[in-house]
Amino acid sequence: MRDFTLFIPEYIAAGAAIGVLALELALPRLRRDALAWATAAGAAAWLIAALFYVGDAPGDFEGLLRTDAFTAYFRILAAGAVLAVALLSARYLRDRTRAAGEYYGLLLMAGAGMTLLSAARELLTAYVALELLSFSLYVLVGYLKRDARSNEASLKYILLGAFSSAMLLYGISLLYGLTGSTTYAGVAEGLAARGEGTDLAALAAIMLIVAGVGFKVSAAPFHMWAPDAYQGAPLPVTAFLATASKAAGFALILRLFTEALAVDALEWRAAIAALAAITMTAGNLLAIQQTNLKRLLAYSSIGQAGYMLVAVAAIGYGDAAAAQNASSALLLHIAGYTLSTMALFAALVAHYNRTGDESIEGLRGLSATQPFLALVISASLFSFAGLPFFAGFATKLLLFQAGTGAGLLWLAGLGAANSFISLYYYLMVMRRMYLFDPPEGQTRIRPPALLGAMAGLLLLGVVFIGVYPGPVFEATDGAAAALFEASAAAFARLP
Amino acid sequence: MAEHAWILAAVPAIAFLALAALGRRLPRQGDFLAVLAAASGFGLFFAVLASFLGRGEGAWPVLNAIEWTAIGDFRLNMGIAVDQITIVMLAVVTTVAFMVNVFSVGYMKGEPRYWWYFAVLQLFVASMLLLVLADNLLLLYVAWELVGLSSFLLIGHYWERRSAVEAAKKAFITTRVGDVGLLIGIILLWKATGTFNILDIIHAVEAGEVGGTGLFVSVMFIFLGAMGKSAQLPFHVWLPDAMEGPTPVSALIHAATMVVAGVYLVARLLPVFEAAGDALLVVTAVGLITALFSGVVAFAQTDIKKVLAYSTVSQLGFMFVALGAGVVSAGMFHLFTHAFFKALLFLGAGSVILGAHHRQEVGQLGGLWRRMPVTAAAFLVGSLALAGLFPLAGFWSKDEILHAVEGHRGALVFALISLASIMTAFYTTRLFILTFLGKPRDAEAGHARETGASMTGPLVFLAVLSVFAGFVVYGGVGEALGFPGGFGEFVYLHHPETFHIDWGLAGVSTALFVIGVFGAGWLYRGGRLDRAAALTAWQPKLYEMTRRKFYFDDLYQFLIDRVVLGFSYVVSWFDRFAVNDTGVDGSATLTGYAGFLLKHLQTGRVPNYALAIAAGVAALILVALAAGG
Amino acid sequence: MITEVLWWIVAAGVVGASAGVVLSRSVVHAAIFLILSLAGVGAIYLFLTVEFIALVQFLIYGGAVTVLILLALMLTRMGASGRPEPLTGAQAPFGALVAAALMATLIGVAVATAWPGDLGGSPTAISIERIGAALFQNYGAPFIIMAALLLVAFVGAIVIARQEDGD
Amino acid sequence: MVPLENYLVLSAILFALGVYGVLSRRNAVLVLMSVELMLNAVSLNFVAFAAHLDPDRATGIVFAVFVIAVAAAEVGLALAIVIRLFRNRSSANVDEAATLRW
Repeated sequence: MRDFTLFIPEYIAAGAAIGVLALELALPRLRRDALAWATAAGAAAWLIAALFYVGDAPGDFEGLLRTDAFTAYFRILAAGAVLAVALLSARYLRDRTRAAGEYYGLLLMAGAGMTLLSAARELLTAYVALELLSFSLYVLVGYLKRDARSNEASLKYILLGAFSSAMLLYGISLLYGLTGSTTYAGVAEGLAARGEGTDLAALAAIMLIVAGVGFKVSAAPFHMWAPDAYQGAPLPVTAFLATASKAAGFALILRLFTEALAVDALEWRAAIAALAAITMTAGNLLAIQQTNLKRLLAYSSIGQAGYMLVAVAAIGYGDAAAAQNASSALLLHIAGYTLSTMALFAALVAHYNRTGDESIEGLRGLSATQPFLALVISASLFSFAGLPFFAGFATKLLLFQAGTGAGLLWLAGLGAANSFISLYYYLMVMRRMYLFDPPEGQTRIRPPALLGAMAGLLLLGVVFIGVYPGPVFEATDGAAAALFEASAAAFARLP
Repeated sequence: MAEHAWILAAVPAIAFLALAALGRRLPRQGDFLAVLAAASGFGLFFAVLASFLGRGEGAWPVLNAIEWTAIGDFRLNMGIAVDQITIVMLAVVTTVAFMVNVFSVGYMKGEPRYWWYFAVLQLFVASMLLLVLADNLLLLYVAWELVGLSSFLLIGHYWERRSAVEAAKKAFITTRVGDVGLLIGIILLWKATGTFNILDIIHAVEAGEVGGTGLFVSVMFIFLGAMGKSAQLPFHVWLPDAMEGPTPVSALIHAATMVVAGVYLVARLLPVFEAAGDALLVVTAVGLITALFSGVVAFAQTDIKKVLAYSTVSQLGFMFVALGAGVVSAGMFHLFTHAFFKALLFLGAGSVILGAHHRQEVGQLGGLWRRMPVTAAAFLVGSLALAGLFPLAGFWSKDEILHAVEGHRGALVFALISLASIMTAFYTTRLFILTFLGKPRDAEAGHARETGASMTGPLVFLAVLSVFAGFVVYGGVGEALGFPGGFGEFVYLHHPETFHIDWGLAGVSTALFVIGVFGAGWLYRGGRLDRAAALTAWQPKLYEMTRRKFYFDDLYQFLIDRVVLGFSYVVSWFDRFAVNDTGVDGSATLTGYAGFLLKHLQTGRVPNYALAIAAGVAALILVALAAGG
Repeated sequence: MITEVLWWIVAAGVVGASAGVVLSRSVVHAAIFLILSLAGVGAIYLFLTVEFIALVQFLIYGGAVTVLILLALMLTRMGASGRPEPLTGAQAPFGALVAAALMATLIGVAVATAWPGDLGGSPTAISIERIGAALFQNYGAPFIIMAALLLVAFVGAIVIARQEDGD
Repeated sequence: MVPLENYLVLSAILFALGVYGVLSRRNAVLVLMSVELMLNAVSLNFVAFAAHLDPDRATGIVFAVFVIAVAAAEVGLALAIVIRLFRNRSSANVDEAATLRW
């Protein structure tokens, strides 16, 4: 069916993107933060349109794209992330660049790419959507073009991104050769029906694909671009990289691995489990050594990716019910992680706008000068560490529970130990804020209204999920159910 | 009321929020709010108790739970369970919390961040009550972490002092090591039984659904958590350092409540421990070693609070020994009485410290008997109760422990725990003599003054409890109070035990008391130090070893140093903190070093990164070939 | 027969030219080798009787990409200090090792796999109409996304490369 | 008559040469060229599979068209970034652009 109405929210996003571009061209004297409001309005319209699609019967576009609860989940996530990042960027960008229309346009495009990626059920479509997201990010990361570090980050990101997407494509081509199809369902069918003497090819294909998507979610050893890109990128873009871009990677992984590759779970599950272990350990160990806050958060987010991969491994080890459970837990964790990260960045951007200091040392005495920001930062970090009452506790619990259900007890244990390590460096950051005196002459000041309100709202969300994850869990469970409805055929073929 | 016992935790939680939000701006920085909350908690406890007792034995435990999350096959209820053990804990926590709040009004007067101190104190009380009320291990774990967090905040209250910060960090991290074990244990138990609910787990275990090595392993992980929180060897290092916190905090957290959380946990899960092979033997062994070890170390401590800290560690060991013998009533009874007299002793120490103008080395005190009569009298009662004088509270509970050990663990353990009992009497007497008798050894101590009513009041109240609390062991006393009988008929595992005094055992117990007291009395007669000095001179090495806590901190240090041997610059930098920053920092450094090594892989060069990607693909294919092949 | 011989010649040329791209010591030579390699692959497509792709290859690569690369070379050579710098880094031996391992694996995959449905015979021609239909109908969605992608790349390239005051 | 395997082996060699180039070259433009080699190998794979295995043939060819188009766009964007790098540092060597590390 060619039902073009399925993606009206994304038309809105793309339309808003072009509108913002045109707006700057038409009114070059416009205040640059006006563009941020326009973008936020566009993202809000997108978000509202997305909400209208919640609860609709699954739609299908030519077997290439599917809109269901899973898509809706990521669509809301994308729209929300774009909205948040646009607001984060308003003052940041006004202070630093002269032209901003392209920035906001690309931000919206990246969000649209993310939604399409989560809807894709065909390799070509998924690949193009992935590149739409990546291209936008390459530019966004390097947007502060006279900042040599932003430029360097962008260069590293695009070169390594192109390299890894070549790997991914080679894997896809082998998969196509093996199965004669590029739709997920067709691939699954072909893999299930394949004859003798094809195992090596299937294995190589899948591992190349794992490398490609592993790059996207910054799984070690494909993670090395991430700290550099996070550090060099403009701060709001770092927030986007850490949340939406990572979530998009997992959207791709979930659809791909539950539907197309589920039949070959035996081939990839051990590799994913190993990746998860390496990723979480490397991320957390390296984070200890950091002095730059963005870099520390980059490594911390790598650690988070490791936790999330536990659920992916669990999909490979479980039956359909356990796999659905694991997917649901993963989606829930992504939601909690996204909220915590956004809250954290709202506070950091407010701090950075004032001081321009992105070192951990620069946070010293924040509890005395901006106690609310210090509180938000601490709460977000506690959420990352998985302390009770914050989102991270409930979501990580369910995540590891999925792992233990699938016989990956060692991995869940490693995850718990890693959370312990992570607490150490989070406490180091908090120590700077609470136990050190602020630099000379700094007194207590009010946080900026917009960012403060944003941080407060997001923080409420973090605590809500931490205390009462039920409603969100219900939503993610619906999304996971939709995912497995689509892949029921694939799982029915499991040996 | 009993099914709404969660209100007990809600009251201090609300007080915490109110104080944290407004405390700074309230008159008197809101201390009345804290006292009010604590007093109403204390009052509400009796309402809960009456309601609980009114239902009669058949209706126990009282349960109340709501569905928290129920999606698919994953169902999670949150709620409270009130049974006899919970009631005992509630009694201890609400009473001591009340006393400590009142005491703190006087003690903390004029200290920095007065309101914040009270706020965190309420947070602690709320989490501790939540911990004992929780009907499932998950909620328990949450409360467990919160308790740790508030303890961290309170120990580090004087964060201008580096030592306080270090102590807070040490406590937090040491207990977190145990907490990770606890979490793993909880997950393992959940894996095996499919539920977090404590009663359901116990039923599953009793029905034989789980068992064998798996159960033993998960129980050991859980015990790891208990050891961390209850400062059992080798995790004990944090508790003496935690004395950096304000003294009332030590009374509440590091004597009466938080540190017994481990005991509570084991008592709560005792049926599971029983079913898990030799788990109880491990509990006994750990408790016994801890009791003996810290009893010896307490001999040579010169800081009044550190003596009490090691004494606490030792008494916690006693409780574990009783639990290890499988007698939950003895363990819980000692927990109950110990809470009162140890809180009394700590508050008394606080009173001494304040009265004697922040002198807390026994070498600088002495002769306070005259200058601080109320404090001295209360302290004497507490000391005698701790040492086990008939018929004070400590006598009865220690007697119960001896009885339990004699019945279930045999002669050797009995002999050793008796030895530990003598040590208790010994170091308690020594502490009392050096602090209160003889002549002041320091000008400030000479000018000591009795403290105000808000401080002596709680001392007197706790002294009364320390005298009489032990009598609930008698059936008649219990019935008169509305219980089904004495302590043993109220808190028990398999069947109620009526208490009959065993005169032989009581004799032994009294003999132990006498030996200890007279030993110390002879050595420090009249508060003089000459004989003790002679003893020290006779065996200086032995003394030094005891004083240095058997080099435990140093041992950690040494091990860590060996592990990181070869990284000599780390070691040399590290050596300076030999005693202060112990194994805790060491393991952190080790992890940090791993990160340091790894970070140099992150060269910043694109070709290196690309190599990692390509090599990663090759390795993945190999791994998959090996695993799937 | 003659086809096979021709194929082998072209294939050898492609491999040689590609090796030239990664081994040559001059950037300009590398670019010329790349053009040769791309053209060679285009010729290989002719053996597969897919003239359309060959055309796309010649047009896009042979034209646009190569011109872009040459342009970039000119731009980046301007500020060179005069003395020639080595184009290959110290990591080359490790790179060779890993690349060789990958090559061995991939060749193993190519040779050892019993590709399902291998027609065995020579491939038959495919009409441009069919490709067009597939492109615009079956794969309409990615085509539209591709349009957005090109817009993004276009806008991005402009915004990054554009000269501003102060550059 | 050239069998499928020949094309695949050729593609594998091209791909590996590209990988080698990315791993060993210092100049950003040369790294990009190497990536082009890899992408070419991918297109070759797709077309060869399409011609030999897929009765419908269209999928692989369409995929190859898209790969070529994406590659072209990627080169354009990456070159813009390289030019910017060159303006900032007067060098297009990727191993010298290493201020972000550790």
